[in-house]
Amino acid sequence: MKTGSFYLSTVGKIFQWARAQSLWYIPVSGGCCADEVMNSLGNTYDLERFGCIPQVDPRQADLLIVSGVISHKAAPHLKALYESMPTPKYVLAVGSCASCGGIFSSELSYAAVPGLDQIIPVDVYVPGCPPRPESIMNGLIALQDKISGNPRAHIEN
Amino acid sequence: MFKPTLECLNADVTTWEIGPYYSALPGPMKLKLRLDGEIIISGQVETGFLHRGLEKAFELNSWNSSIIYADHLDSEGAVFGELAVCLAAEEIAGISPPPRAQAIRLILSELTRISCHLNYAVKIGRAVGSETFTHYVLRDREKLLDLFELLTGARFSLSFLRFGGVKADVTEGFIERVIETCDLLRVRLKEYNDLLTFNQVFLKRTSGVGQISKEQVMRWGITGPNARASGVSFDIRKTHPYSEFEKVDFHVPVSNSKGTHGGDAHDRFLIRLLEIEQSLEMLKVFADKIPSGPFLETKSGSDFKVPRGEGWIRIESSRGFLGCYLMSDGGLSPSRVQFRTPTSSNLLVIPEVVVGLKIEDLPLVLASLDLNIAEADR
Amino acid sequence: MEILELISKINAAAPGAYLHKSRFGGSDQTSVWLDLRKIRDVALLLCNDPMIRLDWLENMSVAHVDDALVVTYFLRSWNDPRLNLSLRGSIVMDRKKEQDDRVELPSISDIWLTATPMELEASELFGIRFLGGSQSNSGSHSILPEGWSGFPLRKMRHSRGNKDV
Amino acid sequence: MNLESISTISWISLMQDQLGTSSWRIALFGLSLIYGLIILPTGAVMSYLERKLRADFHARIGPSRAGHAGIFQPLADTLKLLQKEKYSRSTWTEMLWIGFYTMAFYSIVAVMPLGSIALLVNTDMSAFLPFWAALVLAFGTMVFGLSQDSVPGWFGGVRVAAQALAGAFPAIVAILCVGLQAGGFSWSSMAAVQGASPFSWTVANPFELIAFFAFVGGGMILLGIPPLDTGLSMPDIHGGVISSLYGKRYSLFRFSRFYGFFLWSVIAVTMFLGAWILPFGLSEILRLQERFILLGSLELLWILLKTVLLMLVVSSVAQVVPRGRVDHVTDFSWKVLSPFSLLALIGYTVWIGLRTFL
Repeated sequence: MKTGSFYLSTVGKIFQWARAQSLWYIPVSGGCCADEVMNSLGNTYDLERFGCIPQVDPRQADLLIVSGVISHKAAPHLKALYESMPTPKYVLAVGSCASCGGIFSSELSYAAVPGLDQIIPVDVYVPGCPPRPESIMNGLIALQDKISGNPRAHIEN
Repeated sequence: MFKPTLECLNADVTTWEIGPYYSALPGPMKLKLRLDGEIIISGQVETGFLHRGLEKAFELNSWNSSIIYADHLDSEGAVFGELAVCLAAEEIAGISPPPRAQAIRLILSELTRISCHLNYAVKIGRAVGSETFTHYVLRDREKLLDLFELLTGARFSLSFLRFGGVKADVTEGFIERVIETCDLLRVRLKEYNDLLTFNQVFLKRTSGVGQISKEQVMRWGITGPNARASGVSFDIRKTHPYSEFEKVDFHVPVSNSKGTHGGDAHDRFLIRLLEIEQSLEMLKVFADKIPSGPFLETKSGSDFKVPRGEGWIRIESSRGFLGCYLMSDGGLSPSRVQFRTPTSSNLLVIPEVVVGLKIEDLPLVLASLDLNIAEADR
Repeated sequence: MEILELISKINAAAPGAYLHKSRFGGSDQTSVWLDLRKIRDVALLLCNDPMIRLDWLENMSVAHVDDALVVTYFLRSWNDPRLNLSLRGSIVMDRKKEQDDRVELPSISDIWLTATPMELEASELFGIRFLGGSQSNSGSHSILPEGWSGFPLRKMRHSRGNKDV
Repeated sequence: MNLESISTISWISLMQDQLGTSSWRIALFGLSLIYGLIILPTGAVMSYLERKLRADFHARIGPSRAGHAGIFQPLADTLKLLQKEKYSRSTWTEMLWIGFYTMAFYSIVAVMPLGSIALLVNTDMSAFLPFWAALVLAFGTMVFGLSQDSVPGWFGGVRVAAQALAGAFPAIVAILCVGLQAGGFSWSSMAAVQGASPFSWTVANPFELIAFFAFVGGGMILLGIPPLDTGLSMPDIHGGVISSLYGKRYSLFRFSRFYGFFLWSVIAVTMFLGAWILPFGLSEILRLQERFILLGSLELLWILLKTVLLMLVVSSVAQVVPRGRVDHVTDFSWKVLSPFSLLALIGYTVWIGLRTFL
């Protein structure tokens, strides 16, 4: 009992901290938000400050950053990509198109999936068309707060 | 250095299907390769993973929103899409934008060209694993994005052009910033050359790799820097001048490397750096001489209509010949918008250009073709 | 090459193909209206004749106007980039037929190789079956999701949102 | 400087005298001590320093949130990798490969030169043992890659093996050069011919300088240090064999990459850059005063410092040079490094001959 609570309190917190501080991501590009994801990696914004390194293989990634439109044709492949990541894994939907369809919502486009959450579970949505790198970083920090159980993550705006 | 030949390893022929999400690919697309050892003997492309129904979305929205959708044709160079749609609508409606608007459009278009080419350099740097170069270029690209932000308020989806002009006048201090940035970039270009362009390893990786001959350029309708790297001097800005490009004095860099290395990945990289230099020259001369006057013919409200008719517009985007076919039935929204994008012709050459490549060169060659899948799939 | 001379050549190579000529939109470009069933003969002439050599199909666009599909081929010559021409023609669709019924058009993608992706798109989005084309007849989708029926760019009830246009 | 004066005093016999336990227990204890207190922390620090250095090259900050200035970033990475859940059953080839790795790790640490006191085994062929380990590892990686049912695995494995073969030759010739000078291949004899001042290091000799570059270059190729890591190149084959590794195995792999690099650099420092000999004659003074523990720790720190510096210099090459292609890399090894290493060997032989007979 004692070890269990110790695990939950201290060791668990350390593990949560480690997960939050080392989000290796795999960017799935498409459309304009991909550029901003790339810029946020560049030295002006530098995502590596938060421990984020871009990965190319889904097996080594913890975070899937989906930016831009997902078409119905690509949706099963995206799901397969998500499923090939080992747990614990997180998803960041960057941009209006990935969040809810944006300007390619279901009334306006016959080919785009209206929102990433129709395919895979999403942890954090970043609004914007395209979002600035600052808001992508904000979304990332929100995700870190969510993982490490920071109460800030549960404040309703 | 020698031309990669189709060596026969007599190894087992393997099929390898990569994509749609794979780091070697420039975007969501599928590539079905047949490999003999490490050498590619054939490749087939499948696209359509980013088909968003863009052309249909134009037909479902008002004329004013079509500028916003035109932004999303090619996200890196949003201005080119906007410009194509605006020019086509203006041709149908017979509106001629005031000179000041034309000048602003030209400046914006050249800035976008520089920004797109810098993005291209980033992709090349990634493909050869030169991270330092990548970060330096990204830093300088921020300067251009700052300029866009100063002028239009947005970094990527600008939606700044209007039918018959531009949305707003140039911001205070914009011209000075443009000239400042041009001076800075000229210094940076030299840095890039020191760091990557004439680096021995980079030369070895790129020269003679992924060659496109003049015949291939003509056969597949490749345009823009890719064609000029192969020695085909074709530029819409010269043959069909738009937005007062005829009044600007500039020359189009064309690669003259002959023999075994013509039209290889290094030529394509170099021609883009030369084009950046050319655009800098153009901006430096032109930015000071913006004519005064109004920047918009008439403000178009939400009931803006274009009279019945059709138009076919060609412009030179950063990747080449961007065409826009626009048809209006006089209604509240366009009747048909169709784009001819440079990437869709660049994609056609892939099955030919990958033959004989080693798979290590595949990301480099695909990056050097400057493919934007969003633009090709629409 | 003068446009009249060109038309006489077309008439000689493909009798009955030429319908009339007009200006394209508000531009100074000439467009020649053709009977699209004979487009292959005209294409072979324009592409291969050493005097004409309009060997680059820079664009092929399809538009749905009233009850016809208007197909426009924008041609250009590599030798003289200022030389260009547009070929046009229309396919009338039978209104009584089902909306997902395909219409037919001879494929020219073996003459102008650049037409390949354009024909693929037109076949999926407009429902044109290209006769003799390499890839567009299989019926499987490469742009639209699997199991899709109907052609989204035709001006009919088309989309999943069931929006009338 | 004669050989007797700095002959090594094995710390095992030292401990055995004091504690009176059997030597294998002390050896085991010593190994775990070396792993837990030296190699793992050095790995963490090195990983942190390398990332910071890379960030500095890129004109950015680098990891800065995990702990003060991001110092705990490697710890966070490792802890995160350990938490990854298993989702596929492990195959026997994978287990075999992991076995290979573990075995190679633990066997080499015995010959790792970490100072005259901390020398566990000092045979006359110590310098060759790491070679065998590296080649066996490369071979194991190749088999592992070939057993993966994927194109990245195959080519990753084959490239690793091709590079290992190409890089081993110049490196082994470079070792011969040092052996010629030292008159043997034990670490102590290699250290014995060097002094504290850079001018008395092995590398001060022009032929040995060439051999040094051949050794470092050959090692980079053998081990696949960026920018010569074609077997693990990311854009085209998703990292080769590692494309099927995740979680704990990936952390093992990362550690092994560091370990190979570290070992190679320690050897390079021992052979060429003055080994563990302390500056200002401190080695002599402490040895005469018989303060062996202080001597051992100072030597350890000194050699670690030199090693880390060498590693940082080598890893900064990747920041300015693009990644090569595998045939360019092997070409470089066979056509540039190998001739130069042979030149160094012959030149040094002639040099010795002249010095002896004239």
